[in-house]
Amino acid sequence: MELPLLSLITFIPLMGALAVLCVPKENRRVLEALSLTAAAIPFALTVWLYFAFDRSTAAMQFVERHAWISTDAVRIDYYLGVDGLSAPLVILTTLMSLIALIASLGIKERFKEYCFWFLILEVGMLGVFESLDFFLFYVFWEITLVPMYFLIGIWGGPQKEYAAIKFFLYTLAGSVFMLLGILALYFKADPHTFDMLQLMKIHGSLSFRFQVLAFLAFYFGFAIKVPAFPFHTWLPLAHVEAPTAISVILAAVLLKMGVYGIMRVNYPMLPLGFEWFLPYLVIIAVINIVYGALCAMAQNDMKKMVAYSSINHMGYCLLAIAGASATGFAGAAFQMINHGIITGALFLLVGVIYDRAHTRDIGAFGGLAAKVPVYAGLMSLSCFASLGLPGMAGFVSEFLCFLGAFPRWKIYAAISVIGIIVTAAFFLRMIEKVFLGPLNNKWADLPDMNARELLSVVPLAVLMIVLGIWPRWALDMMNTTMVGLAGLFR
Amino acid sequence: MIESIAFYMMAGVALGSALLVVTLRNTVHCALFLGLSLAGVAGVFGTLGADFLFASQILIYVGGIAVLMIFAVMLMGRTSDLTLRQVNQEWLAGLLVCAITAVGLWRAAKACLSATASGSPAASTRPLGRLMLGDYAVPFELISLVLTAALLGAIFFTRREAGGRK
Amino acid sequence: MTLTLGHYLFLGSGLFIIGIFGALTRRSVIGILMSIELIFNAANVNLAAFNRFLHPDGVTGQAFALFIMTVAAAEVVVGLALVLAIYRSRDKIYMEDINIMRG
Amino acid sequence: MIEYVWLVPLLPLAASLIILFVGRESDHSPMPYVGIAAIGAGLWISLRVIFDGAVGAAVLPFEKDWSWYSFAADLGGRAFIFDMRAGVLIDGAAAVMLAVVCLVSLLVQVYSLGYMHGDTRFKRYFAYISFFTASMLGLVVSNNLIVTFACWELVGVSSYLLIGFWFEQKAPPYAGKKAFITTKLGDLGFFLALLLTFTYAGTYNIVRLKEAVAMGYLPPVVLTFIGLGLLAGAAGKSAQAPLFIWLPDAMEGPTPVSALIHAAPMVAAGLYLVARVYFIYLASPAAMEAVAWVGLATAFLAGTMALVPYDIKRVLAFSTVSQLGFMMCALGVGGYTAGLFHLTTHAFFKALLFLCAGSVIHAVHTNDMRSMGGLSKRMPVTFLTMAVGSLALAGIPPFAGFFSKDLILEKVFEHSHLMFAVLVFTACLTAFYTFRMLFLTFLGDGRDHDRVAHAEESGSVMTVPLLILAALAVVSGWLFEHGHAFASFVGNGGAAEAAAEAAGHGTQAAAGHALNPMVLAVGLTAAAVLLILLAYSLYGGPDLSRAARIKERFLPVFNVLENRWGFDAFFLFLVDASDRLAVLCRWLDTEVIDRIFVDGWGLICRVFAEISHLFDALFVDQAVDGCGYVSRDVAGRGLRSLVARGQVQEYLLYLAVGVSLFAILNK
Repeated sequence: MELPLLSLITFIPLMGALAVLCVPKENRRVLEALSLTAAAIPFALTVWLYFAFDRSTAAMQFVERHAWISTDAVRIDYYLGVDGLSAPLVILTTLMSLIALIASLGIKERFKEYCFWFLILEVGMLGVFESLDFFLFYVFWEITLVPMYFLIGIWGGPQKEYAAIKFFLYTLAGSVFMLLGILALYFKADPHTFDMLQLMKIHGSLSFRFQVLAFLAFYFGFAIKVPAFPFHTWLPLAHVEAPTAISVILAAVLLKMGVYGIMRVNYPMLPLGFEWFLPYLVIIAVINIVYGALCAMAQNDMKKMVAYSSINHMGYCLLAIAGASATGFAGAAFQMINHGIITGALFLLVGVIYDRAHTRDIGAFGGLAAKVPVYAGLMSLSCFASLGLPGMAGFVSEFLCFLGAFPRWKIYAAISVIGIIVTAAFFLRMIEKVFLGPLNNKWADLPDMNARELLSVVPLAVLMIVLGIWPRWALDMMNTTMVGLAGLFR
Repeated sequence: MIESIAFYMMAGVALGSALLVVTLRNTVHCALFLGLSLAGVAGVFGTLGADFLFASQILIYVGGIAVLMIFAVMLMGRTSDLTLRQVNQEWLAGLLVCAITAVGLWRAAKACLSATASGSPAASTRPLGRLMLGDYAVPFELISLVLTAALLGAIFFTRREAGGRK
Repeated sequence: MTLTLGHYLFLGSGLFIIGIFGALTRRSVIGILMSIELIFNAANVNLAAFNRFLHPDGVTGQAFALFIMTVAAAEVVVGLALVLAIYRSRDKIYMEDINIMRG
Repeated sequence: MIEYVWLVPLLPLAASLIILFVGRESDHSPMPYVGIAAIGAGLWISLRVIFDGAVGAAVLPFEKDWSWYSFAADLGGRAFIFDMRAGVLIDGAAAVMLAVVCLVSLLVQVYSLGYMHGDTRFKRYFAYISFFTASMLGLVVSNNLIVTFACWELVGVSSYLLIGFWFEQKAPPYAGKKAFITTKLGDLGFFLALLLTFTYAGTYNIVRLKEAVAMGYLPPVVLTFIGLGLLAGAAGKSAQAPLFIWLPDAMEGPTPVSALIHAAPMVAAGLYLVARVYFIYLASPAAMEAVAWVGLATAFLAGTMALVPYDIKRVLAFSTVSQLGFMMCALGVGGYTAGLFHLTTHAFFKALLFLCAGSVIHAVHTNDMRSMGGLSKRMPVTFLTMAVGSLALAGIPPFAGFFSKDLILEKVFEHSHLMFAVLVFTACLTAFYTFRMLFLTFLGDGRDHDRVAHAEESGSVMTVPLLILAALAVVSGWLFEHGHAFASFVGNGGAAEAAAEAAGHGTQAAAGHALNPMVLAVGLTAAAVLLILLAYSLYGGPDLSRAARIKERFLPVFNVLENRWGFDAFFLFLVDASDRLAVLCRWLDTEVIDRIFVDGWGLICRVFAEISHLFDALFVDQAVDGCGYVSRDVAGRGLRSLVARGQVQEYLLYLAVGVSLFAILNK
């Protein structure tokens, strides 16, 4: 019997969460060890997955399928599998969860509950990327919501309740529409099925009208998650209020669920609707890119700035998808990974300075590079990666995104490059104001990063560079799938 | 024939001492008669050919539960108990209800007076063992869990109180 | 006069009625516990009898009886522990004094 | 040896990592020698490559590449996995460029040992320099436009780091940022050109691309756009109009860095790029023309701006920009060889001038020429070498600048007389402002006695590089010019010019219109000498009052020049405008979009909530209340006192009654 790798990856955090519940909250050491283990084992397994992954096929791999709810009326399967689109995201999820958990070890209040919710969140995220049954997909999708609500609402900043409820309601509204779409597809399929792979094959029998409506329903659900303009306003708030590690997860993984959904559901299942929506999608993408970058430039709060830069970066993904080409899909998929790594690191770093200085106001600092050289170096590195410096991961994917969109949308792509320069401008301005210039004496005894913080950031920094110099290691996983995806309707 | 005689004897013992259990004033005596009644039931099991049940009944009920009862009574016993009434005010209502129930049960049991046993009872210990560790393995394990839990619970209850008094 | 299922059922019913009567009328908690044991035994007698008369080939009824014995043992243990606890904390063993469930 | 040419960029890269991560910061750190050794090895390899190429032991162009990564691509309606290959492509121009970059970088590093001595981040400085050199060399050797672009940007980053090296002050970080963003602005054009290239040609390999262009796969419009995009990139990096604004500010960096950035490596990158993809411009006359005009405008504007500043490094900076304009213009009129030739010679004498200026600054601790004067006695070596450099820059024979500038002007004359006139004028300006600088610094009286009196000649670690560069500035022009060795080595130069003519360039190059080289040479030299004398009369003596009077008379002109023709103001306006736009966006986001899409949702929900609340209150709730009333007041009160007395046995009794009913009622 083959090892149920995906199930293990998904449910070991769940077991960890249950185990955490059984540990008295005074035993902090045990809690830390337990939750770290529960996050580390899935990561180790995904490393195995990475090596065991067959790069030459576009089909689903590591498939597990068991009847779950099976009556005469409905059949819902426990159906997991990954391909070149989702496998990298699964790896990203376990990696970022582990790193975010390391970064959360500094949490002082209610650590036990924190670990519990965090691990549950990881289960949900992994499930979303792995499930091939719509019902299961939806269940996991919703599972991510609740822990996030508590994690923001309990461990967040001053406006945490407002941010948490806004996040929750907004995304819940989106997922309600998604549910509508799922049910619509379910009833259109003959025989009725939740099997996503099966549903990809029925688009020939779907009318244009239906596809457009279903597309909008799904798009609504996913766009809020992406977040695509104009549904993005929950993001800066949630990021700013969330604790550091949760911002990391939010940016690195949760946003990817939206893009993943569009690539997994909207495009293959509703091609006519997709085609119809492309002109609007590209405009939204351009707005995301340019407008997001401009908004970021006007921010004084570092975290908010990074949050808006996320909007800008997810705009590249949307632009690439709007290109509807193999390069575009590869670019979007790779951009998701890179954005996860880079923005994750940025949020971690912002958290580091906030822990020390208790402010994130860009104007409040100055000349820190002399005081905290390691921190300044890592921050600058991440900023450069984020603004798409060649030699670092962000460039390769950004370039692929543009390259994918360019043949179809030349003018829009040309407008979008404005986003690149604005991004460079605000990151450099931040670096200048915070790290360079005369030292602000207020921070004369700011300590540099400690071992735990380094442990969480340095792996990401290494990844940024490695994936920038040798993108083969990531792209090879995706290529075949993307070629298959682009070839679906040719 | 011998079976019948044995049955009537044992049934008599069981019913008689059971009656005493619920009517006697001295609780210690009640507990003793409970043991007797349970032993009677054990005998009835014997007449049914259920030898393992017979043994278990003796071991668990007579040897365990009844003795436990006696201990409990002695732990809590008060001298005044012997003079106090052991039956509450609602005994009349209870009697009435019991009578009605008895009539119902009588009617039900009467219908079965024609069902006789076929053949002689086979030895039941071996199949019982197989059943317990075969088809019923999981319930068997579960019941042992229940026992353990009960044991822990009992210790917990009594110990907490002991700690509280100090 | 051969023994029939009915005989055993009469015995079981008798024990049951006595047990119910005891449970309804005894004032002390221990008395009630004893009565409950009687009820259990009534059930066991019935099970064993059904086994013997209706399914002489199997031993399922006996198995159930065994389970009941075990559960009864657990019940007695917990019950007595509770009684002991109440007795220690409130010095009461009579039912009419224990009325924390009053609505 | 040429098979190992890929080592040339990798050695400094490795060196920079080693320097950055090994050892501690200290004045006596041995780490700089790692960088010097690496670049020395690189220089050796590149010289061997030139030698091998010259004697025919190696075949140029040499190409070698490796599979780098692959990505899903779709061309011609078919999706497939595209194999991105990266490697080296060495032709004559690349070989020369390699040697120039290595040489200048090596000398600058040696010089920096003295100049940066005692700096708190001594070691890190060398790491940055090595990194800069590595990316520059990568740009030179790469055969793949993506790698070129990557190295291009890395050059930008390392110059950002180097310009802002003394980040404790306010100005350097600002200058670094300005340099980065301005060049990045040009890079957007490069970026778009890359997108166009792949979309139409399906390759980034320069050789394949050349084939594709030759086969006519790319429509002319696309070629023009690609050419313009690359030109924009080149204009950013090579400080061409209108993106040259970053260069004067970039003088905030340590002076050896200025030499490195402005002399050969960085600013040459743009020209090198244009030369590298010259076939695109040859195929697109419009783009070619744009190159020429951008170069011309740059040469003129920067040449005029160099007349007024008192900061010694700024004069050099503007002069660099102006010279780059010359080269760009040369490329634009089809003077491939001329442009590259001037690039090479200029690299030597401009590096020399910067290092000399550094030596002066090191001695007097100021950039302001008004505080200098009369340094020739105190710093003879520096004075002499700087004079050599100035003569070369002014184009006096037999110094290097003469030959290369001459060649450019000949080419331009063939193309357009107007351009020629402007360039000649600018060349004369060059002679004037160069010697203005030289005289202000070294002749006359020491105007700031404290500084001048304490000035001392720099140590040998700094003067030896000066002497080497001075020697090169003397001989390089003659050496390369001799027997057209440079032209034949750069190789495709001749072919390129022939192609340029075939493509309709040099429209006025009909035989009769060619300029007599002797006339040009003599005329130019005479004009230059005349202007040098003028400069001497104004700035050479102790009395500067005449210069001041002239300034007063032409004050508006001076103001325009000092304000750099308003380019800075224009870009500051752009920055300001984008800032305002950003603030507007922020306001829009928090006050409008957030309101509409969040509070709007809220409002809709509230309305529905009110309606359903009304329904609820009127109907549903009343029904529930009714039930509650019945159960509480009618049944509850009465029954509770009767039955719920907390007596468990009573409850049991009720239960038993129920059971008995079942028992008795069954049939």
